[in-house]
Amino acid sequence: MSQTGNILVIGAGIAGMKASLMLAGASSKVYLVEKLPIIGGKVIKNEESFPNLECSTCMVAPIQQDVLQNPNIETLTYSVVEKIEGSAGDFSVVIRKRARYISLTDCIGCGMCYEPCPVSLKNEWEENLIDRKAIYVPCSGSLPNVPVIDSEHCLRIGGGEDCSLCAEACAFEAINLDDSDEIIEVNVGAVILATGSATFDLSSIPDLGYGTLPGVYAPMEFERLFASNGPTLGEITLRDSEKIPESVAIIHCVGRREQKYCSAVCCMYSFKFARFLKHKIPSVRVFNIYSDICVPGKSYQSFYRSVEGADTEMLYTSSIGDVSVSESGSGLKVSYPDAAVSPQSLNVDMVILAAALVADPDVAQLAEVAGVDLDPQGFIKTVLDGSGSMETSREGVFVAGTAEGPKDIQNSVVQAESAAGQVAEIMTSQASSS
Amino acid sequence: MKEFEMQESGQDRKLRAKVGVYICECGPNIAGKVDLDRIITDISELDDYQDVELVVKKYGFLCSAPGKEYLEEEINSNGFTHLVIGACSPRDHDSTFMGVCKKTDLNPYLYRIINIREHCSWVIDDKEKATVKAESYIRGGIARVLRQSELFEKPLDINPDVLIIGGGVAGMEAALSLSSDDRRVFLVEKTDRLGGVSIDLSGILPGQGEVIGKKIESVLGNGNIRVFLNTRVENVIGFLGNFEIELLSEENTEITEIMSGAIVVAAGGTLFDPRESDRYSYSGSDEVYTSLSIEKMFAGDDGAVLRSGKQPSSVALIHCVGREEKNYCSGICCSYMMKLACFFKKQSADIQVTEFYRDICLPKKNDQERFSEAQAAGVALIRIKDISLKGTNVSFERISGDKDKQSFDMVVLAPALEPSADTEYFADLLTVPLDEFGFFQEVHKMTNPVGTATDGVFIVGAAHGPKGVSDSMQFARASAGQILTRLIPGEKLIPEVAVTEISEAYCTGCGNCLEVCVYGAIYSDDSRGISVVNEAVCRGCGNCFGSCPSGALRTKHFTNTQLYREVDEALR
Amino acid sequence: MEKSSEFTPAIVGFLCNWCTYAAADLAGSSKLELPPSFTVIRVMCSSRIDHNLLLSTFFKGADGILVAGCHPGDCHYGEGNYYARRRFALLKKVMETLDMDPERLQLSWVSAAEGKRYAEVVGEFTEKIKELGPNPIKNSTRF
Amino acid sequence: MTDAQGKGAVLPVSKDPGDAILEFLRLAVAKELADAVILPMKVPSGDSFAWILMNDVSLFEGAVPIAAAMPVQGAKALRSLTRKGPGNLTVIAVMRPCEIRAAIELEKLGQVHTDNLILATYDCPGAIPLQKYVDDPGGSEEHFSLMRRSGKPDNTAKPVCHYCENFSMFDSDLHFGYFGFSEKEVLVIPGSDKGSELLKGLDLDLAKDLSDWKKGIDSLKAEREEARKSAFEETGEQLRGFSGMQSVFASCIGCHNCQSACPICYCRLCYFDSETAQQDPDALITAAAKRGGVSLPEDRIMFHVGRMTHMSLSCVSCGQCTDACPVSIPVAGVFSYVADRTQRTFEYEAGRNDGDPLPLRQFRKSELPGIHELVKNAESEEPSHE
Amino acid sequence: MSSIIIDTSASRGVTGLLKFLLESGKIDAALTMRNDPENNTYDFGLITDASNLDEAVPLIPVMTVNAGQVLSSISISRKKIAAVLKPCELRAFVELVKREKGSLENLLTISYTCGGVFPLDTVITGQIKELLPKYRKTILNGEIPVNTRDTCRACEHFIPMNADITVSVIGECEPGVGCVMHLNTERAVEFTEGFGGERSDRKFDPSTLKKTLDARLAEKEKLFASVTKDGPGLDRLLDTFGKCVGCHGCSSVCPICYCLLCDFESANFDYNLPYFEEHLSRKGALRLPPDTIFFHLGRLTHMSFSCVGCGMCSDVCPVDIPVAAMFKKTGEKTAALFDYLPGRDVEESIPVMVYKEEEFPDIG
Repeated sequence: MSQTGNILVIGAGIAGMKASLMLAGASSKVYLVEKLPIIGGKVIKNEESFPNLECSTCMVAPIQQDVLQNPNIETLTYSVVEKIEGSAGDFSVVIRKRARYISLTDCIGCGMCYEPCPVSLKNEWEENLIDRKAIYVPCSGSLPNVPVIDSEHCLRIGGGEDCSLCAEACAFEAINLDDSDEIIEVNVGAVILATGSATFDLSSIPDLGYGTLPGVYAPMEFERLFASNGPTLGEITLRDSEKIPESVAIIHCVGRREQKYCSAVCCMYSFKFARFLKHKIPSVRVFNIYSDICVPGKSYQSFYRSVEGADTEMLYTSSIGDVSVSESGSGLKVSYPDAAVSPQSLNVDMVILAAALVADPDVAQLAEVAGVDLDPQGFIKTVLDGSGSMETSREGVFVAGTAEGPKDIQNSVVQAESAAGQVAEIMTSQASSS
Repeated sequence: MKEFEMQESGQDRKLRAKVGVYICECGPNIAGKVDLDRIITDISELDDYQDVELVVKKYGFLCSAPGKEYLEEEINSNGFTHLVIGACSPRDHDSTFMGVCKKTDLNPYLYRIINIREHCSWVIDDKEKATVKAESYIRGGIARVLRQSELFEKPLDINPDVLIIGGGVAGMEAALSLSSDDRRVFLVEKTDRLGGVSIDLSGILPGQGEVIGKKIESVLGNGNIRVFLNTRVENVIGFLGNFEIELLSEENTEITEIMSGAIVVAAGGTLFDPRESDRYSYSGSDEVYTSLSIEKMFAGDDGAVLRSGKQPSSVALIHCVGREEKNYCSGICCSYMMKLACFFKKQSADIQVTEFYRDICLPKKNDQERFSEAQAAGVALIRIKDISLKGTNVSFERISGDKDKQSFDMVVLAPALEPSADTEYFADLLTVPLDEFGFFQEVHKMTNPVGTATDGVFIVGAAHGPKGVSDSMQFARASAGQILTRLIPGEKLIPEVAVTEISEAYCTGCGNCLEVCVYGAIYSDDSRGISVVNEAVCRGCGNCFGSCPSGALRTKHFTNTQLYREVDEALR
Repeated sequence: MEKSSEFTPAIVGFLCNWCTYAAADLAGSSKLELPPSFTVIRVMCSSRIDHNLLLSTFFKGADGILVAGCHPGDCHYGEGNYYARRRFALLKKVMETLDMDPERLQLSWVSAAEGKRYAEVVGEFTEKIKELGPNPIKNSTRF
Repeated sequence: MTDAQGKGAVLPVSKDPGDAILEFLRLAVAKELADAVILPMKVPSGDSFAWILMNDVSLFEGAVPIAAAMPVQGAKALRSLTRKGPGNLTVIAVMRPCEIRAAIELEKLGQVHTDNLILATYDCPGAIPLQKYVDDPGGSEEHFSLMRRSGKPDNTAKPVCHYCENFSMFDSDLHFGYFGFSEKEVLVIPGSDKGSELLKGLDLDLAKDLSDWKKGIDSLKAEREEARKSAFEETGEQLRGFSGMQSVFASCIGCHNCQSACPICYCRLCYFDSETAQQDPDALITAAAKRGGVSLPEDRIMFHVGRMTHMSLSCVSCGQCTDACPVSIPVAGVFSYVADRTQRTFEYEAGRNDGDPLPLRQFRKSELPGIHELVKNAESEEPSHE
Repeated sequence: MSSIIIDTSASRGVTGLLKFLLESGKIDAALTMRNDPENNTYDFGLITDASNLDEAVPLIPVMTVNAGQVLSSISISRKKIAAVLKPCELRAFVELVKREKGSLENLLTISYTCGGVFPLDTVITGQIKELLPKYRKTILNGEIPVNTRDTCRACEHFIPMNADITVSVIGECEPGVGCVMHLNTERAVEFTEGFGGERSDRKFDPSTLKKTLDARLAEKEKLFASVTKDGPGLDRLLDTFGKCVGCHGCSSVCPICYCLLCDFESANFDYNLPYFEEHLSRKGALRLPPDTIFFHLGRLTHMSFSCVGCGMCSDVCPVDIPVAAMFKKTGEKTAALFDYLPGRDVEESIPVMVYKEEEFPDIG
């Protein structure tokens, strides 16, 4: 089926990479478009992934390598899809390859260029827990290990000043400060949308103090805080002070009421956090404040049981929506109604909010470009809901992973495999028909 | 054997070779931290080997396009027998330079990349020390590459057809996605009809009945799907691409032999029997039902009524039956219990419906609606810590700790989903391990949930773990995805090249290697009393080598002779 | 015979390709300082390492040997490192019983993300070996 | 293994227990309960024994069921007979407990198939070192008959026998017990269904209570236990420090006789004789230059350490290695000392027929805490993955 | 050819030469027997640092392993090595070179007129200490020292063949003359250039060792007679090899048995059950493990014509079978068939590897 068609995969997270590798393995030409300068998606932000707390890097790095080294996959990082026209079997796609200012072929990722850059900014990929330069790689061990210039903040490109310190520092003449966006047009037979999801906007619930109280953390922030390749190299210290937390509260179901669905992963990662904390700080006290435990699937509950009591105390609240966090002295006070609906409170150094997974803010625009419908929750809709089919409202366009709804890694991969299968099916039938 | 000895001989004196040693400056990254010129002189003057000619050069940037061309040109013009690249991590560019070798006459397994960047120039500040280190690494590389041997890919013909075990939704879904004019599917079902459990759950999703009905029709109507009813799988041997299967039909007890390239196990699941736990005591005459039997009633004409045929006036729906016993949450019960509650309310608004639950687990984005619907319909929801029942009398402990009793006309239990009875049989037949819960063990929980330790055997549906209809179909399609993208009609499979080989002359068939192999890649040849590697299955991890006390094993490309030489140089 | 003060030990590390070797690479790209006396030898899986490979490295005069692979449960090949752990335990016990410096042999689990920890492990092991002094074998003509 | 509710049958003794056993075997073969037997027989020169497989009852006369010396470890005989499979012959093998234990280990290693073998052991007083026996058969026999009566190895016996705790009933199908009353009678005790079947077939009923005999055995065990302690202490002393291990093996000439005499070393080609193990000559000399010289043949000491890692988990301390050593190294002393430690590490006892798989063929997900080096508090004792 | 005379004992002379060769960088390593004073043992040292030669005892009448065997693994190195060998060790090595298991290319061979060696147990028991002084006297008188290996006592090839340097140790080396080294080859001359001692044109004269030769030949007669009394051959074999325990120690220490895997340990000698059943039904009894005696017969056909009679096999035999005598005797007979002498000449090809058009008329 080598000639029958190219495939477009949008999003180089675990789902996108998996689908791309499978189809490339079936000798299709795959265009893998990723909006970030690096591939790997959310999973590589985790030190370890549940349920068996497997080292995520060990698990994903080989996949990333395979993707980058696969001759059938053209990985377009730092790029966005702007048009998908035509119909199943023959889409014409317009991709904007944003100016990276660094040549992927010439750069060897030595990092000589960061030092001299005078600009200092928060590193979004590291959840703003550490600074970066205007020229940077999002994290150590990035793949591809090639920096990008944040044109908006670059003194020269953004500010029009006459600065070329990075270019001078580069021994490979890999930096081209006059680089510009590139428009690429490709033809593909099918499209897979695997753009992933985002976390619930925590600042929308002021009572939880996210953004105002430095001791309050979003889940991804904590993931990076714990990561041995993260900003603190795995040292768990509080945001503003260097203090090691002695007590931590993890509040479940944040945003469940607002989103009107359960994300099915928050309980598990909350327990994972408890295990992490206990593991690194044996003396720490961890509290999980919950109203429902959702641990579907065969191996999840046993993990919960292993954490419950051992790594964390479980505090039941009759109304998870009414939990609030306030300042108290140097620490934080968590108030919640208990089983008997009488108010309780708890003083801790750190609070982690187990936030819901929500649709990626950019997905609406993507849906427009791809011409697919969204469901009420704002995720990409599949037409034959409940049939396991990943086909969207537009024929030849498929979805996989958390772009379709909140789910864990396992189910994201399963969906990626299904989608790849459905694409392969089309390709085969085309092959046999043509 | 001959090759085995020649290549392996620790003292093979006929090492006539011309080794190209190319060191990548990697800009300042290597050249800046290491005195390359000194290394070049030292290495070229190296007189460790008789009849070995060394060509040592450096180049600005070997992995660049011009760098690769340069290398190709050098290999061809010099006619190297071996190649050593001093550069970065093999994880970055091993495949790059192997690619270069493939373009030349040099067998890619006679080349070696030496990591003098990540393990040397980047981690050792002192230039003198870094240089010495790099030199020893490169010497090690030369010493080792001379002991490496040519390896060749051995493409395998494959059979694209697929055997599917189990005719439930999962099995049928897989069958339909897989079957095509150049791929036949054998669908084996032990009972006398397709549809599995789900046929009874026709109530579950609106229109599910027709959906499944249609599926069965299209399966039966599909010329590329051959359905075997009342049939069991007797025997299976083989591996991805080439399985030989014996089917035994119960009607005319005769063996049918078929070949397939892959096997999808959709053996399904069954319901936990509540009476296994002393929490739930009731007799057949009590008005106590499992969710499944209630589903059937709703699917029928007169709805869910008491044995007397009367409407129940009060119904208790009890969640999590068996959750503690099995130590997992089936993940689907909350959702369908909410739906059942609504069914009762629809049937008659007067029925007072009470749900006893531990946790509300609604992992699917649309499940929450069910919850709201139930609440709206006036279903009473009681959160409990513990519960037990005698007939239709329910005693429970509220979350607050208060104990309480209530009796109902009718009690409906939501039992956990558990592996079907013949799971163990298939596990044994297909040498796929079972997990602690008795479901099939996936080869990797996250990155390969439908694959198994026996590559080519896939597990889907409730055989993999508790699942609803839609997830079962999802998994089925996932397995289809793997098969469709890996077993392509007319194309060959290319197995791992650096596999283990066992010397027939030296092996005594003790079975150590066979026991520790995760992939079942080693089998014992009783007629010769030795163990044999199936190169199509071996992944070259070398675990078997570690288990062998005699000089009988060799893990190609990572032999001890090769590693010893690396060690020699490291300690020089 | 070198005095352990100015003694730079020769240490060989057998690293599994998927986890610890990757960690070593990460340590490298993070430019962490590592002792020059440490030599990395890459194997696909820690279970590939047989007793004789370690013994012969030891008898060839290595002052220390580090075996490092994926954390239990993370093995790229499923179960390899569990077997590796058993084999290691056996060898260590034998050397302990023969009173032949079992401390010179170390097993560590280092994941691909633990670049920093890799540097720590190597650093601390090197220090430990420095304290132990040279492997008696390496200056003896009797082996 | 069971010894049928502590009861056994009785065989009358005419001269010595050996004859009783022979008579028993004759009957078994005559009644076609077994096709053949394996027994030690004097060699023509009269100064050693050889294993003979025989079905001709008339030849039994020359056999010596309880032989003073153990020239070839019985397990090796069984291996040569059944390596390729169990075959159709039902064969009774009468051997020392350590020989049966070795056979059981070899079965786990696919080298012996006991399906059609009936393994019989006897109260073993210990064995006379081969060399001693060959030099002075007569004297040795005298010593041995004394040992057989007392159940205690004397100073002529192999060193390992002095502290062997498995000298009596082990996991065999049949056991002949006579310690304590070797003059009068021999107890025959079934250890398995096979054994019971055989006794039934011979109409021997299990009338005799074993408790007296057992008491005797236990007190002997206690003595061996003591001997074991002190012997191991001694060995521990010898092995202290590097020089210790070195001087124990200093006189080794690298002939590998210990390995070829070892019943457990089943490899066709020992790793250390394979080409892989041979050092690269250039590298060897380069390495020698660094030290000022090396000893040849190379790796003589490593060979012993390596062999320990290969077979100590299955070592049954039969002492054949010492017998075979041309330069009188106490190989067995060291190996059984090491085996004792390694087997305990994995809670394994070599030669047990309890279906316990070989330690290196299995693992538990969380075991051997702390075997991996802990760095700071970066790691908990147990991997957090289970 | 010339010779060098040094006013010291032969042993010190040789050690001195080795020191000189190492220090002058003419060789990379020296192979010689040495003594381990701490453990009272002897082993072969491959010495690269002259200062380590103090423990060297190049001429000690002990053979822990046949040096030919040791050399075969290292001689193929491109490094220059000087090796001190007993005549039979050198002959064994030459046999191995013929079999591509070694090389004389980078080797300087130093050998000596050999008085025979003591069995290993005299070393282990420490007896050797008392025996040595007497030994020296005896050999100078051209007599046969007591307690030496029986095959040594019966060895007539005590004068090195193919040695670059021959050191006089027995007979001729009368007191006063000191250590006499005969330089037999260009290589010897070249290597010894610059080495001290008095150059002389003294030739090596075998006739001076007539007495020894006669004594040895007489011993041989006796030895050979002792291993074959009259009577039917096979029973005789059974008597001799009957107590063999099949450890194959004899073949593993035999310098000529170079096979990686001996045929008798290969699958060719694993039998299926039917084999035993068949035997049993015919004979009523058979020995386990089988082929114990067959092994020795087989080995005789494989290597006897190359046997140099070094006696290692007898020394390691755990049941004192006179293996060496048997093999030496048979060896001489088989070699005679092809008028072959093992170790005489590298160019001389292995008898069973060649044939002549007209030979063995009576065999046909």
